[in-house]
Parts: sequence; structure tokens; C-alpha cells
Amino acid sequence: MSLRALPALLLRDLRLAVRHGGESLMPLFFLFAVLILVPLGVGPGPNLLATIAPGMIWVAALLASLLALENLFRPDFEDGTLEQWWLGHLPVTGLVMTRLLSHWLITGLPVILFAPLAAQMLYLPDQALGVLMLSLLIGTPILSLIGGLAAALTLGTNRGSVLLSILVFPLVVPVLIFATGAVAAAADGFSPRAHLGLLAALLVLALTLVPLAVTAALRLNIE
Amino acid sequence: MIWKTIKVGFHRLGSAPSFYRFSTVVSPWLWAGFALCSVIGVYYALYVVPPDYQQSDSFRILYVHVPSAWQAMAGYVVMSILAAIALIWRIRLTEIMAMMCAPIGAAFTAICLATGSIWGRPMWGTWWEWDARLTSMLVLLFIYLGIMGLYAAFDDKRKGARVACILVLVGLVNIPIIHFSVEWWTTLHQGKTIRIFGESSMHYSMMPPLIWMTIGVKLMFGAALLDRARNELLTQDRRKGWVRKILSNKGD
Amino acid sequence: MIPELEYAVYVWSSYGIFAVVVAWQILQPVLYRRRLMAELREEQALQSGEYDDPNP
Amino acid sequence: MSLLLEARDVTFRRQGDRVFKPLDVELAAGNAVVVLGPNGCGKTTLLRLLAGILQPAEGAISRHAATAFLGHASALKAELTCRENLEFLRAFHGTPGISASRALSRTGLTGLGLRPARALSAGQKRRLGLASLLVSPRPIWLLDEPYASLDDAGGELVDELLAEHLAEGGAVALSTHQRKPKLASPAGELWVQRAPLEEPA
Repeated sequence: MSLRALPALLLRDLRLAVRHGGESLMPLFFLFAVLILVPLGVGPGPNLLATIAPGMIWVAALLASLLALENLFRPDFEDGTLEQWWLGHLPVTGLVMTRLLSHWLITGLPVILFAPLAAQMLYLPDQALGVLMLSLLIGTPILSLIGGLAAALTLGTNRGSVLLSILVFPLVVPVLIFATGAVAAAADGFSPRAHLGLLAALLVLALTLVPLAVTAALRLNIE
Repeated sequence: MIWKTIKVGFHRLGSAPSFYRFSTVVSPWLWAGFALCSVIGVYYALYVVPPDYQQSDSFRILYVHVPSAWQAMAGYVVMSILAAIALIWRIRLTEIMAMMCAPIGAAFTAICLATGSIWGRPMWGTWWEWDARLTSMLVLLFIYLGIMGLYAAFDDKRKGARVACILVLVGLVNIPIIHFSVEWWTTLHQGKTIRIFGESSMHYSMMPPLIWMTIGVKLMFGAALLDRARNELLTQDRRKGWVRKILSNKGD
Repeated sequence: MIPELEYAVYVWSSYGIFAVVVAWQILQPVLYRRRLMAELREEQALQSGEYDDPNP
Repeated sequence: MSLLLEARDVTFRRQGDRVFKPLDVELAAGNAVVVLGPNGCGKTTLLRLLAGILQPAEGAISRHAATAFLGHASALKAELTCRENLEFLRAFHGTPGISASRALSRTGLTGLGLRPARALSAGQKRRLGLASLLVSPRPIWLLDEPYASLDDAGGELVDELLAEHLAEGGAVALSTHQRKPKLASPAGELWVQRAPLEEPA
């Protein structure tokens, strides 16, 4: 039993993402599209922008994560690489986790890295920036997990993308509420601990349950 | 022991022709029961119960709103139990029945949302209030729609049912979390709105129509579920002999 | 006969929505079943050669 | 002779119906079995069952060695070069064998290492698929239509690789429509038959 398969898979996924180039930059493009378009829509008033900043950054993170889901398992499903997962010596759940990690590295991490810039552009109060980063750090992996589940469930259908959004939307409601709540609380000078704690609990729950559900869904869909 | 009884029971009932016969006999009775209960319930609700001192007659809306809301949630619980049985023992009948719960549950969720919004117009002065219950119901509606959409998107209905059953169980874990988060969110963002039914402030004279309507709605859920499951079974087995036999037996 | 209610429009439209949705829950299976049976019967007739073409 | 894979009364269900009549399969070291049957009878499904990609609806399968499966889709990434594909598979399957370069030259793809897999012809893709069997040697080979889109030389290459694999104590099950493998000892034959519709009691 060798664990080399996991880094090999991760490296290959990242290499493919780089080779697709444009596609992997889409999350960032989305973040900035939202950052520029929303002020143009609602006006440049610092107070208003500061109020909606956490929500906007989080919606951008959500859209970025949604964007890459259609390609999470489908290309592998179509070229036969996915079924090879069941031949190996490794539990499929491990491979699923690796794939979700690469999704997070491509869609979640860039948003986190550029969040300080976005926060400045939207006049988010300074004391809220740390909490924003923390909420993204805890919350975006949940987005990847839930998105991965939706992608796995819709894999065997041929009109996946619309369904994907319908499935993801209700499941991410709590993430959005707790994460933006934390940032808003910090901006207003209250303690964000309760929100962040609940968000972390969600992450733990998602980390334990989602990979199993994804594995089961993939197994059914490759039949 | 009890598990075994459930399993054997479903297997016995699970044979397609026997379920077909069972549902054909039982469903009309459930519909009749629903008709009876709802006639009594509506009569009480509109004619007998006196107007509320605070809400006047608008509270009468709640006699369709609340049973629908309860059934929307109870329907999800029924669907989850069926889905769990379907995933554990791979019994086709429970797969089909779990899937057929979704459109009926969605219908009740829709009634609940529509009537809640109508009730809110005179009471809150607005068609939509980001009230915790309404918002969770809206999310529940989307979960129902997601389940229906997922099942519909598969050509192999058995595979589709099992995949959608996973979603049903994921939803079951999520619905309390969603409800809690929305409640938390609304209490942070707004003051108290009028409670739909205040804490045990309901006068006992207001109860009977609620009870009748609730029973009626439950019977209706069962009836619609049997009807839909029977149709789904016929569709899936249309190439098989037992369906052909039913076709040729019926003269009409 | 018809009770005079305050907010009558709201009350009646709520009960109306309820009635319509419930009626649809009754009708949908009946209509679907009728369509399915007609189609299966036609299929069977085609297979056994007893099919009468409605517009030859 | 040691058994590498045994299957008892296995079948699979699609839309609730059996795909083929339940089958027994035994693969011993040095044995080759050709899976035969008309189109759509479930040959691919059987191979995927034996590989462990599908779980049998009935019956049981036990595998006593690592398994390789080569399907219609060659499990290659179009955007990666031939060499990158092979090197990934070498690490992924956990049983590194001969180097990517050797595997490429063995399958007649010398000089194509830097070419993206999407730029290969259908026959070259099959050859690259065969190369992937060599970079991570596993005793049980399950090959779905290995002769498809290959020229005569390619067909002979498959026969040679099969012979070497069997000589090393491997076992092979393959489906085919075109040619049957020419081997020192003739391969066993396994006929897959469509299952009749079952009626509920």
C-alpha cells in the first residue's frame, strides 16, 4: 500500500488546471467582476458598500466555487479515469478528499488571497478583515465539500449544470449566514466567536459526512 | 426482530402486482377520508369558529396554512425513512415511494408559502417577510425541487432513485441546520414579528378545525402517494407480463 | 350562506389555492395513468397487428 | 495453479433487470479467457464487475491479486503528454513497473512521449493504453476489446504482451469481436448470454 497515489493525483489535477489556464483564473475573474459591478450598480457610497461587503465577497466565493464544479468529476467520468479509482489499493474516499482539496486550491484559495484587496475596495472596516479571512478559511472548504457532493450526485445525468446550482443553493444557506454574520459582527464591534464556532462545527460535520456521501454517489453513477 | 419484520413486510408488499392491487383498493378510501375530514374542517373553520380578537378573520387562513406546513415537514420525514430503507435494503418499492413523496411535499410547501404570504399581507403589510419560518420553507421547497429534478434527470430510474435518496438523507441532516441558521439570522436582523400562533395562546375553541384539516391532509398525502407510486410502477414495468395482463383484463 | 368575513379576499384566495393544489394532486395521477394506459394499449395493438390506424 | 480471481453466479442489474445470465468465472495464473457474445449482451459489464468497478447484484467475486482494467475509454488525460500520462499512472496504481520510456518503445510509440494524448490517433491511444498496463504491472488483466482500432502489427503486439504476461504468471480476461488471441495454449471461452425478463411472483 502506497500513499503516493494521493499526491500524484493532486499534482496531476493541478497540472491540468494550469494547462487549462483561463478556466482556473475564472474564480478570480468572478471575484473582481462582482467587486466592480456591484458598486457600479448600487453607487460608490462607502457606508453602503461597507455594509454589503461581507455578503458580496462571500457570494463571489460561492460563485467561484460553483463555476468549477461541472468539471470536478465529469471529464474523469467521460475519459474513463474515474472508474480506475475503484481498481486501486486506496479507499476511494481518500481520492475523493484529494480531488476536493484540489478544487479548494483552485477556487477557494485565490479568493482568500485576494480578499484583503477586495475588502479595501469595498471599505470594509479594518477590524473585520481578520475575521473575513478566517471565515473564508473555514467556510470555503465547506463550499467545496457541498459542491463536490452536488457534482457527484448529478454526474450520471446529462443536464448537470442547472441541477447543480439548485442542489447547492439550499445546502450553503447556513454557511453564508454564519460567515457573513461573523464579518458583520466584527465590523460592528461585536464578538464573532459564536458565528465562527458554528461555522467550524459545520466544517467538521461536512468533513465527516460529505466524503462518504460523495463516494456512494460516485459509485452509483459510474454504474 | 423489528427490522426483520419491516424488511419482510416491504418485500411481501414490494412485489409489484400486489402493491398495485393494494393501492388500487386503499387509495379511494383515503381520498374519501380526506374529503370527509376537509369538509368538516372547512365548515368549522369558516362558519363555527369565532373571529380572533387580534387578527379578526384573517387567522382562518391558518387552517390551511398550518396543516400544509406540518405536512411539508412530515412528508420529508416520511421520505427520509423510505429513502433510508431503500438505500439499506435496496427495496424497489420504497425507492419509488420515497421519490413520489417529493412532488406532494413540494405541493404542500408551495401551499404553505403562498398562504403564508397571503396571510402576511394584511398582518405585516407586506407579501414577503424574511420571517424565519417562511425563509426555511422556501429553502425546503428548493430541496424538494432538487430531489425531483435529480430523479427526473436519470434515464435509469432505479439508479436515479438511489442517487436521489442520498440527497434526501443529506437534506435530512441539513434541514434542522438551515432552520436554526435562519432563525438565528432573523433574530439578529429584525425585531419580533407577530407570531403565527402565539405560545399556547390559542383558545380551545379554535382547535377542532385544525385537527380535522391536519388529519385530512395526512390522508390526502397517503392517497396521492399511493396513486403516484402505482403509476410509477406501471411506467417502470411496462414491458413486463403483469402489466400486460392488467391491460388485457380491463375491457375499457 | 357564504359567511361575511373581514379580509375576505385573503381568506378565500388562500382556500382557493389549497383547493387548486389538492385538485391537481388528485388529477395528475389520473390523467397520467390514462395517458400511459392508452399508450401501452396502442403499443400492444401494434405488436399483435390489431392496430387501427386512425388516419390512414 | 493458483486462482487469482473467482466469481460465483455473478450478474448485474440495470433498471432492476438482470443484464446477463449468472456466470461463474475462474482465472488462474497463466490462464487466458476470451469473453464472447453478441453486442449488448453485457461483456463490458462483466469485465467491469470482475474489475470491482461495479458491485455484483447477485453472486460473489473474490480477487486474490491486483487488477488492471482497460476499457473503451483508455483512461488517459487528453491534455497531458503521453509520458505524463504514463508517469501519473505509474505512481497512481502503486506498483511501479518499467519506466515510461521503455513502455513507450515497447508499444511502438517511441518519440511520441512529449505529444499530448489528444493528438494521438485512435490506434495510438490503444497502444498508450497497453503501455499503461506495463508501467504498473498487476497480475489480473481485464481488457475490453483490446484489438479495437489496432492495425495488424498492433494486434500482434497485443498477442505478444499477453503471452509475456501469462508467462510471468498473470491472468487475462478479454472481450473481442475482431480476432482471437493467438497464444501458445489456447484461451478458454466464456459465453455471455442475455438474461430473460423476470416476472414478479
